Amino acid sequence: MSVPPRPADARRPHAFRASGRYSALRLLREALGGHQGWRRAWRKADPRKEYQVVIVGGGGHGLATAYYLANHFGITDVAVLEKGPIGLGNVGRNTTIIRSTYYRPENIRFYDHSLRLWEGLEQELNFNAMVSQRGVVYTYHTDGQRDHMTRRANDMRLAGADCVELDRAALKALIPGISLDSGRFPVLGAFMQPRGGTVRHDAVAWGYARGASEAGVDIIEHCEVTGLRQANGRVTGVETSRGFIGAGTVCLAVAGHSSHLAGMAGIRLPIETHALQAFVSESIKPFLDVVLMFGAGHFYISQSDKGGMVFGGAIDAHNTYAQRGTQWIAQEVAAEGVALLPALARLRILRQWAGVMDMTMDGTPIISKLPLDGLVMNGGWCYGGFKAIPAGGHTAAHLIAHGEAHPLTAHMDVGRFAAGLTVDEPGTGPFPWAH
Amino acid sequence: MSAPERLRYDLVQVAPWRGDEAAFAERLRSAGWELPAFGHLWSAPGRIACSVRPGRWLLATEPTAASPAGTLAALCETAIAGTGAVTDLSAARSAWRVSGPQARAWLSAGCRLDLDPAAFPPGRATVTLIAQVPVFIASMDDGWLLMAPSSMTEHLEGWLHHAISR
Amino acid sequence: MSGPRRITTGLLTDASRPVEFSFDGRRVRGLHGDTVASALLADGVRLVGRSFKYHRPRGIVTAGHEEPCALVDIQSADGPAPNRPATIVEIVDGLEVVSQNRWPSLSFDLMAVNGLFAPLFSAGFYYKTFMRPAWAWERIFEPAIRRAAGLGVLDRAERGQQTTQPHTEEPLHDHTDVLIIGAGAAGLAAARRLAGSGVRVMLLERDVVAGGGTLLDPRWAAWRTAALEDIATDARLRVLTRTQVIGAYDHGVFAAVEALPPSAQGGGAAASPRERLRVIRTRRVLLATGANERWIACSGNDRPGVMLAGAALAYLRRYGVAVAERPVLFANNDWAYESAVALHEAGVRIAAIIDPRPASAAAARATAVGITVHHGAMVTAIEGRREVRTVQVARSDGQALTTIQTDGVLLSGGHQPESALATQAGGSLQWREDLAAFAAVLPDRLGATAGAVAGSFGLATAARDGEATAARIAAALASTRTPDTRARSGTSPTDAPPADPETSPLLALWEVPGRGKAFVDLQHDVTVEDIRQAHREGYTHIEHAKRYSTHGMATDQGRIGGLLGAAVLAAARGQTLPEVGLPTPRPYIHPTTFGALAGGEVGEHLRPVRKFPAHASHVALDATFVPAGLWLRPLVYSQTTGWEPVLRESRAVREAVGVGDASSLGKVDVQGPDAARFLDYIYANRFSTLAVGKARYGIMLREDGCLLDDGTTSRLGERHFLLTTTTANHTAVLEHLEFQSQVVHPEWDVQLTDVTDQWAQFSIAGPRARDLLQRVMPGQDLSNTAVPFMAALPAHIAGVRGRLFRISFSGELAYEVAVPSDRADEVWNALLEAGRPLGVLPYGVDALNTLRIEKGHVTTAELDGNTTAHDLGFERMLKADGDYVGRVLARRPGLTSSTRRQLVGLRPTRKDAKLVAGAILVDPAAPKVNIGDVTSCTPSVLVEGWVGLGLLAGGRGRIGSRLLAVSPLHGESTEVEIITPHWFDPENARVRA
Amino acid sequence: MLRITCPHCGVRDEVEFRYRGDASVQRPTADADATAFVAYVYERDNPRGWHHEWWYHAAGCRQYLQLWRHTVTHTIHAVGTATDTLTPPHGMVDR
Ligand SMILES: Cc1cc2nc3c(=O)[nH]c(=O)nc-3n(C[C@H](O)[C@H](O)[C@H](O)COP(=O)(O)OP(=O)(O)OC[C@H]3O[C@@H](n4cnc5c(N)ncnc54)[C@H](O)[C@@H]3O)c2cc1C
Ligand SMILES: NC(=O)c1ccc[n+]([C@@H]2O[C@H](COP(=O)([O-])OP(=O)(O)OC[C@H]3O[C@@H](n4cnc5c(N)ncnc54)[C@H](O)[C@@H]3O)[C@@H](O)[C@H]2O)c1
Ligand SMILES: Cc1cc2nc3c(=O)[nH]c(=O)nc-3n(C[C@H](O)[C@H](O)[C@H](O)COP(=O)(O)O)c2cc1C
Ligand SMILES: [Zn+2]
Repeated sequence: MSVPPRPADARRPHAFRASGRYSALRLLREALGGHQGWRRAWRKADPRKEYQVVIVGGGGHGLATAYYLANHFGITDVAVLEKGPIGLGNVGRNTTIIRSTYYRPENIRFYDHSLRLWEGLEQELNFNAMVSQRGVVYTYHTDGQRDHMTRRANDMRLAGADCVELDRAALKALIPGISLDSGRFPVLGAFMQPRGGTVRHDAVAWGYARGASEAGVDIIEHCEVTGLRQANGRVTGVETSRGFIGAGTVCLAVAGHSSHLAGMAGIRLPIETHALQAFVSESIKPFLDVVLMFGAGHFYISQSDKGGMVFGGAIDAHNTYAQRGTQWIAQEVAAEGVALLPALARLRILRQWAGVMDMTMDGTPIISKLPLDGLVMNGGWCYGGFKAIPAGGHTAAHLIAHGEAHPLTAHMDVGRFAAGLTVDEPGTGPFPWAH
Repeated sequence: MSAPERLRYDLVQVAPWRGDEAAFAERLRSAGWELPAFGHLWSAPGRIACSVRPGRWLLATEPTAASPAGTLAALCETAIAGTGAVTDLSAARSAWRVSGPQARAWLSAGCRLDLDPAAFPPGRATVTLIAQVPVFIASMDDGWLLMAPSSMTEHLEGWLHHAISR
Repeated sequence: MSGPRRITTGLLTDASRPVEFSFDGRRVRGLHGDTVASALLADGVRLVGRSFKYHRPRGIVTAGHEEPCALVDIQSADGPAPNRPATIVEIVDGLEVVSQNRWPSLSFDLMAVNGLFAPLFSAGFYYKTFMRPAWAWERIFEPAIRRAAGLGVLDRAERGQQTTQPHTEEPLHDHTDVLIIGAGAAGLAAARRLAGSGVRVMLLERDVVAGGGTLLDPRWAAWRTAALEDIATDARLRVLTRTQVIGAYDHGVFAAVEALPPSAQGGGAAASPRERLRVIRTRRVLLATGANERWIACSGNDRPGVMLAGAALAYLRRYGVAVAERPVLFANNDWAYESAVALHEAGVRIAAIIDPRPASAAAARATAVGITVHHGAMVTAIEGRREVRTVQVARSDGQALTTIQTDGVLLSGGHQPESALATQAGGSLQWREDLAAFAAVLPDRLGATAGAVAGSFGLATAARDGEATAARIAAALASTRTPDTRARSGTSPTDAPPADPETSPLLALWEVPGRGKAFVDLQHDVTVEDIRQAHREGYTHIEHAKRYSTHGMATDQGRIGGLLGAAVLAAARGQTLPEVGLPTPRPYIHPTTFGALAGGEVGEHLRPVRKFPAHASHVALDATFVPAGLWLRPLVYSQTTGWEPVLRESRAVREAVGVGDASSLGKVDVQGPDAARFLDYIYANRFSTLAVGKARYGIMLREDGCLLDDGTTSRLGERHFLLTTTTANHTAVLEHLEFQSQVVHPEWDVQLTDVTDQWAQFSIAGPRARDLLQRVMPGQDLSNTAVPFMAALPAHIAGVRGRLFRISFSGELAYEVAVPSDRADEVWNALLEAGRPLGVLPYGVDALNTLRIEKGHVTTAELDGNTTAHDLGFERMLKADGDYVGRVLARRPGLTSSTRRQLVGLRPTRKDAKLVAGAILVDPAAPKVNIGDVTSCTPSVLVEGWVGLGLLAGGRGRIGSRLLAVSPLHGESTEVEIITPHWFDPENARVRA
Repeated sequence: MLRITCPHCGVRDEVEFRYRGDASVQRPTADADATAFVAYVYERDNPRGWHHEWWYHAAGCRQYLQLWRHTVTHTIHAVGTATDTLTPPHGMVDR
């Protein structure tokens, strides 16, 4: 498979690091000094009066956008405003899967761009985010499903991504614990994207924060944006819990809170906020070596490097901003899990939580100018924006720096809804709760 | 504990057109049917009427020599004489009676409803989820009447037997 | 007595019933009532596990659910159950217990070399290395890290059939007025107060018996018995032991797991433990969950033999076991002295008590019975490798005081209320300086906390609190319901609880400065230095520090060390504990098996099965079934795979006659004065003009203008229609119809009823369909005049009253008959029987697919939620006038553009070439650009070779051109000719024959 | 798990219902233009706070219900039938 070159605008990141370079040697040196020599991974900045670019939201996309602006587009007069501590939103509570298994070719190209960025990210950031290309496996249970996944696999291959089909024997060899025939929906086979996998979620936020901070970006925590100020049809800055901050461009990267922020400018987005739950089990010795998705339900699962099984299921149907799990979804998820991997019946689930996501009406994200000059957004990520963090940050930075969409995100413009050019991945129509 | 007992009913749904409610009720009354309030059950020997969807009633008869199976829908058509809709559901639902002192305890394994007599006394009827299936349930003096979509008969019957064997 | 350390009679153990189990293959004897931990301790075993990161030897630290170290795997016939706290697993004969995370053995663990590199493995070290070369992560570093991490073992392979059996019971659903969680002093007193009050009460206790802290104080036995007797008099008050509440959810919903006692489990040691989920809905909750004793960070505080003071008391009282021969107690509070005094009274020599406080009431009592107390002193180091040997004691100012030989250190840093449930339920934490702990509070509308969880420490205090709180809740409930006159007025004075001993205040003590490793999280090997390093690197928020150091993220979720770590962080930040706070607690309060949550919905019981009314007949015909949603549909009447049996069925339809079962089609009865108007609004085409006795094909749109579903709808009467939906969209369409009727147009009088289950529906298709039908409908005129194409009439079929439709999906002369589903088998068999001389075959979904592809009819493969009427060439069906769902947005430019993907027919140019469903259509000039897809395809029975349908950009304009259908997945590329999808019998001559 | 008090059936578990989205948007009249329909179909206030919404009692009385529910606390202020006029929580107006 030919892997296209990295983006042309990529350049070597700053060599100077306030926190120092991370390496095995440094670790050894610090160990000898009782680890007293470590410095803050990112500066704790206080807000200045004004920035060229203010990014609202210190999640994956906000931090990545800032990182790429500063390191790839030369715009360093940037602040990231985060209402709490960075990285505790969805980037810090998702099930960490990366892949480019999408049905729409334009989405495949975008997410595969992201995969390629993941592939060199740790070296670029000098931060081990444990990008683990262990493979993502989807079971199928009917011929119709197989045909549908075949089309996806073919589209992926045409776009330069990777995808293979596994017969039952190969699937069983890869995942000995899988139940092929004993369940309600026998498994006929599977598809796998070998380059898909997982990434250590927290490390993504911290790594980008460190990289952005060292290039001069101010990362301002505990700074909640409470209003958008505008003059003459143009955004001029943001009201925050720490005072007004002027800005030439404001980029919203607040995930589940997108409607709330856009609402401050009187803009109604085609977005509903829903919760997706996640679960982690107790740590066990290696049990599952790939990411596994259940084709006859919503269950999906992988094992973290720490040994916990990380898994989830369907979204909560109703609009919610509560980051908590519900009781009955847990039952559904567990039942599907046991149906697929019966040994799980004896495994104990440690924790259950939820994240609030910006579900767009067509399931495709929005990287777009909004109808107020100087206001752009990087959001609408639904339940799949973690994998998109490098590409989302990179293309949003492109939009901010060049004033026009990156070619890979042309289809993510917010105007698509009025024009009838929606990119409805699931095909369920404008009903986010059914996605 | 006694095993769930499969019942055979003729089952018909009737609903008045708007404005015809009084005439509709009157005609059914003269045909021997009382229409209970929503969520309630009316019964007479061999027949039951109840309402689990506002503005609609389910009428059920046990087939007899006088009114053999499959005749209720036509009887209802005649009775209501154009004042409402009649839909035959005789083959759409399977019905069971479950009774015995433990019946409530083991129904609570699948039934999310509060079946305490204080909350759901005899004479009440409703639809709720049991074993993932929308099930009609009525509390009767001698136990519980359950009805489930007929395509899920085996599923629900299997579940009921499993519940008992616990 | 069993085991050298069993020195007295335990409350729970039965000396007359020895039980034998194995630990790492060695046989151990215990008593009925023992846990694995108590039996091992009685046997003198110290080392029971290895830690997560450094593989340090670890022992038993607690006597309950909060155990961080003594986790073991329990073997069963189904495979191992990993990570069970030895402190709560009850022993039964033959139980096989295996230690974890060591290789080759517990006492000689090669992975302990990790300990040598411990200086490297500081907080977050893995984020800073293993980055180069990039490929090495997946191939070298990650596998090594994964093997080293993890505790217990879950079988990687499925073990035969057994694993598909339900491990658990069906979840139970409960409803109550008051849910009391925890049957300690507070919970029992509260339940007793509510007994007889007429409110429904559930009292849940996770322990094997009710009593909580009262079990550890013999003076409370009488009170406990009296309370339980009072409680038992009220049939509306249910007490469940071994039942642990695992999570609090919105609207008064709680989840609990009830473990069935080993005796109720039948299968003995080999069976997986059976447990059942309870979902409880309550009007008010009374949380009486007590408190957890806290750890102290001092050097070597993880050595086997170091234990919580309260745990030592529990082993003595509950199981009659002395955890050490010469223990030292290191405590900052009076409550912990009870452990030392009780052990002393039981004959154990207490080496010394070390207390940082200058004096205390409890110390005075201890001294009085002859125990040495070092005041103003601290343990600076605990030494020994696999077992504690000595402790170093220093004065609070750091000056060395003495070295004490000991075989056990009892630690107590105070207590932290078990507050997680309260926080989850919507309560809050209040810092209590006097307890150096957060007490939990609940808002009145949810309920209340009582006892130690509310900061009311001491049994008598807790009991009083429980009673008063219950009274408050009863009053609040009474104000919303008629009060019951039977309510008790209060506890009778005769069984008043024993008084609490006088206690002096504790002295907050978190960390003792020292040189070795001092752990705040035992399981995850997090030390005070790790917390400080996290702080140094900027991970200063409690949630960042937690994630960076993994503190509080182990199976015990920081139950004994959580506050301790927060205190170390607070000190580093120069702030107070309330400013730092605790990380968010989440379900589950105790880790919960998948099995308990899944209940009976496992294996084939995952979802209900919907069976066709004539399912049995299909089975008898050797059908292979395919799932379609919940339905099982006959795919082909053969067990052999491949196209041969499918094509035989298709050919029968094309050449003679076939009978197919279409019973899963959704059927909706639409009745009412406004039924016709309603359908005009629902469908993009018109239905009000449909004559009674006729059917019409209709398409319905979503409001966004895309196709929602299609199907034929018949007019059975002036006010009566029967609408059909596709199998896949039945539920969605029904909800859509109800929405439009109830919400958008409530002024229309329409009644919608799902009649899918009422009717079995069979199609009879093929040139000889009429012949066949005539044989089962002898009196019926089936001529084109009597039953023209698209007729829909009442009829008797094989003597059964039903309906006859003349509709065709296959493109042949065809009928569909509908009969009540309870007559399905009878009619189905009559059709086959009648057709036998005509060469009839039953045909399944696969054959139907062949037939409809040839005819150019679409199904879900083409109706993928993005297709529009224009895409399928249906634009002429869109009504020009009148409102209908989707009318306005369907006209958006993006939905009508002729460059959109349009339905086309496909035929390989070479007759021996196959088509692949899911192949991509490309122009040979731009072979990487997707311009369309092969949505469905089949070998044809009409023409030689394969035929297919596709959606192709500007497809109608490309008819006649040649493209490639490529499937890189299969390495295939087939030249195809783009043809009209309606190439077969475009005039419908066969259909109308 | 939410517990919803159906005005017909009484209090029931969330699993018996199907969510049906924002109830504050109303279908434009037949003569409205595409802009109005785009707003109806796609654009949402999506409030962090009180939300007026539809629920369908699918496994019960099969009636559509309106709720005022808080999207952070999940408190249900009011439930009504499809044609009821509900009093919004204090300070709320429906569009
Ligand atoms: C349970 C779960 C599992 C998931 N699994 C996957 C997966 O496996 N793979 C995948 O690709 N995606 C997954 N996702 C989706 C993915 O996590 C999100 O799409 C993505 O993280 C969202 O982008 P983000 O990281 O920028 O969001 P966030 O991390 O949520 O960042 C938004 C930030 O904005 C801040 N903010 C909000 N309002 C304000 C304000 N007024 N002022 C200042 N700051 C504000 C928030 O505090 C937050 O930190 C999952 C999501 C969830 C919830
Ligand atoms: N040992 C000490 O020195 C000390 C110090 C402070 C407090 N306390 C204790 O405080 C107690 C005060 O009485 P109390 O009634 O508040 O506490 P308690 O410890 O007597 O009772 C709490 C009970 O709740 C149960 N429980 C906890 N979480 C549960 C859950 N999720 N599900 C089901 N059951 C659960 C526990 O098993 C325990 O039996 C006394 O027992 C006293 O021992 C003790
Ligand atoms: C991939 C992943 C792995 C996790 N592993 C653990 C774990 O081993 N132990 C743990 O306590 N929590 C674990 N968590 C859950 C976090 O503790 C936390 O619950 C989650 O990030 C949501 O944050 P919150 O609960 O603080 O709101 C994990 C979370 C993720 C996303
Ligand atoms: Zn209802």
